[in-house]
Amino acid sequence: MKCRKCKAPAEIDLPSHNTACCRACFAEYFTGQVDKAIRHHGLINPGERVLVALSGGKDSLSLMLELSRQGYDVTGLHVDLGIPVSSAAARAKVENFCTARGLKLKVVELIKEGLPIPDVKQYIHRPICSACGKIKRHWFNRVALTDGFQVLATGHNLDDEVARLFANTLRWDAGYLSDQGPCLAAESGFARKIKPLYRLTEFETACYAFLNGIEIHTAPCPYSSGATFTGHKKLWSDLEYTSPGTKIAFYDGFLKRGRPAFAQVDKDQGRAVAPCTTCASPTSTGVCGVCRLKIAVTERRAADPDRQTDPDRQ
Amino acid sequence: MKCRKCKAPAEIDLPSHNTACCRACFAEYFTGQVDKAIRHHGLINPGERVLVALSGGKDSLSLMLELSRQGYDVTGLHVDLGIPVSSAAARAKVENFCTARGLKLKVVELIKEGLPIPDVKQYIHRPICSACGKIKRHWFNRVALTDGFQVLATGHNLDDEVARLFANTLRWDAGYLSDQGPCLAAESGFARKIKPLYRLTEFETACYAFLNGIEIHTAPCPYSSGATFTGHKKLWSDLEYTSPGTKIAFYDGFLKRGRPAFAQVDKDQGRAVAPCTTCASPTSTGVCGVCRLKIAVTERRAADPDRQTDPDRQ
Amino acid sequence: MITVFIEPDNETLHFERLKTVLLLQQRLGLRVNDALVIRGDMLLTPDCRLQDGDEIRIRKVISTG
Amino acid sequence: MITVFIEPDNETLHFERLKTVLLLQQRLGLRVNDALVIRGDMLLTPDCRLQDGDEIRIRKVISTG
Repeated sequence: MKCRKCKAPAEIDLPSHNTACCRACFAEYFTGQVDKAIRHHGLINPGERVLVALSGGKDSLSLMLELSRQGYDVTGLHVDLGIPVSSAAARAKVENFCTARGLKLKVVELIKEGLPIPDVKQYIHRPICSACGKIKRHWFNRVALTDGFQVLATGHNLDDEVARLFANTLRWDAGYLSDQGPCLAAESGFARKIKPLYRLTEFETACYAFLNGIEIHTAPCPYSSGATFTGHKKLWSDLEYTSPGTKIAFYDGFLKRGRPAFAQVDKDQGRAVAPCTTCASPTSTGVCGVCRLKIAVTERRAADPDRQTDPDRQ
Repeated sequence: MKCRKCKAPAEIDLPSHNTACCRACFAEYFTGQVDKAIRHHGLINPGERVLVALSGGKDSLSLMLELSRQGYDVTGLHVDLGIPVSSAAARAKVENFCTARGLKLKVVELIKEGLPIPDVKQYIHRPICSACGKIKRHWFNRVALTDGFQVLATGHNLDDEVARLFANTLRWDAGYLSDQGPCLAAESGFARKIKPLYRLTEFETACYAFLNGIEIHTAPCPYSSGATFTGHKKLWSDLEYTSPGTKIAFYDGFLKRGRPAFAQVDKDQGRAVAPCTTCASPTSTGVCGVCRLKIAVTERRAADPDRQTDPDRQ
Repeated sequence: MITVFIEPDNETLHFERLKTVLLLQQRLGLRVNDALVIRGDMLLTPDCRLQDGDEIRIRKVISTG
Repeated sequence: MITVFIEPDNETLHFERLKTVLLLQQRLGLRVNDALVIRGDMLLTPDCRLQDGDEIRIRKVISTG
């Protein structure tokens, strides 16, 4: 198989785009797709500072590298969840990556913040993945706000976005369908949220990470029983295999013809947003959701006999 | 397995509705779903005459039987396509069914109308399934118009509707998404078009046909290489198996929250409609599409040396 | 021995030792609502037991035209 | 003999006589863009020929968390 562009031996076969690439032309292709996303949807304006959420996986590290290569002013943010073994491994991958490439990195340690995920799992009776996601988003928003970033970038790829859009379309969730997309405008004290990899598949970000020698964290989270959208990803893999190009056509078609229809539908009125009285994050509930989580965890941990230093039991 | 309602031995397991039925309770369930569709979407008003399109398959014959049992004034319409062997077999099933049940039936013979499908296949260079569908719809509309039927009912079931909706959603076809549904209002000289079986799956109409001793035409059309939406039906079978109830939730959700969003989008302006100068069917092109097809077939047939009585060759 | 006639394929299969309709469906790669399972003039649910000598009709329901 | 290491399952498999990457993908039930196929520091396309003694890494790409 030869590179369609330069006829060198191909390393990457991309039936969805009816093409195949050598590694040099793939790098160009990848850059072009990210650039197209940024220009087409106004994701980053000149001079803006971009905070990139870094989990340590292939998508987030690839995004960080590509944005820095395109000359954007990027800083990574890693949230250390405080899960034994797993969190230290993920954090090491992120730190090594940023150090080796000379990229700026901030780390939030949930243990220091009094809200490590193992405690949330132990003391809060709700699905841990949902609480953990909420806490991570809280910190991304909070660091963007307090450190003056205009833009918050995440590594969501086309497969993530299509699976999520599909789930929301199955339910015809009008609220969600009115604003899903690669750019969520800044609002009520939150930074603009962008997904510059939305045109690239999981396979393509994995190729990019490999070809750039990025060491990634691949171990699944010990608390997760599997990906939320795995079932739909399989279905979409079948659709894409049968009709190459279906994924991007579905997502682009939604942005062009689906979302505008739902955007006309009246949105529910936003409630008044004010700074959280504890942490200053924008919230409509006085004390924000994560600060309330922290209060609950702190109280229950203090009341837990197994977590107190009991001289009789030592 | 017992009938969830009356505890008799069940014959039909319906995981999508989290239930199982004996045949008596299944008949009630089936009637209830058709009645719900009719009432909820105003499909048939008191005193209206209903023309039911009868192909000879399980869906159309089940629909005819159920509507007649519910007391509606129904007349069947079968279009004899003139395909050797296959059409005679389908027509016999329809005629036997209507005779045995004392139901009114009209038959249009495309051979008599000068437009048998084999000739369309031979002389018209476009996909035969699309031309055949167009011709059948033309005759359903035309008979409804000339014989004074207010309503035209077809046997489309939930699987048909979901597969079609899904195909249109994958493309985000706004025009289609603005008016797909179980009821297309009467307009420009066309009768109201209704799909009273839209809440019932293919499995359920097949059970109904079997339990009512309906003999159905099952041989696939010799000109069709397979169903248009078979690929998507398999996908939906997987989704329904994983999450029972997904099909009807997707379709009902579309009617409640999807379609209204697209209905707000400006529709393309309809062109002026007037009676076809040849057959009086409403058309925006002077002579309607099917009359033009007929002219083309007649001309090409007349010019075809193989179809002329040539004394030298006899 | 159980004799199974498949519609609309018009194929006849024979099986030894199939205890239930569910096992038959699994052998044929069919899910609960992919086909009618008919014995005589009755429909069978997946839990129904099959007997030696049974003649079963499988009527697939996905319409093909 | 071809040695295949599967990530992230951390499983090692051995195959005799597999001529191409495509045949390996089919044996593993993988489609062209389901996984990276790595030999040394190179990615392989489905048409690439495999050689006796090859050590191949399969890196599945669907993210699981």
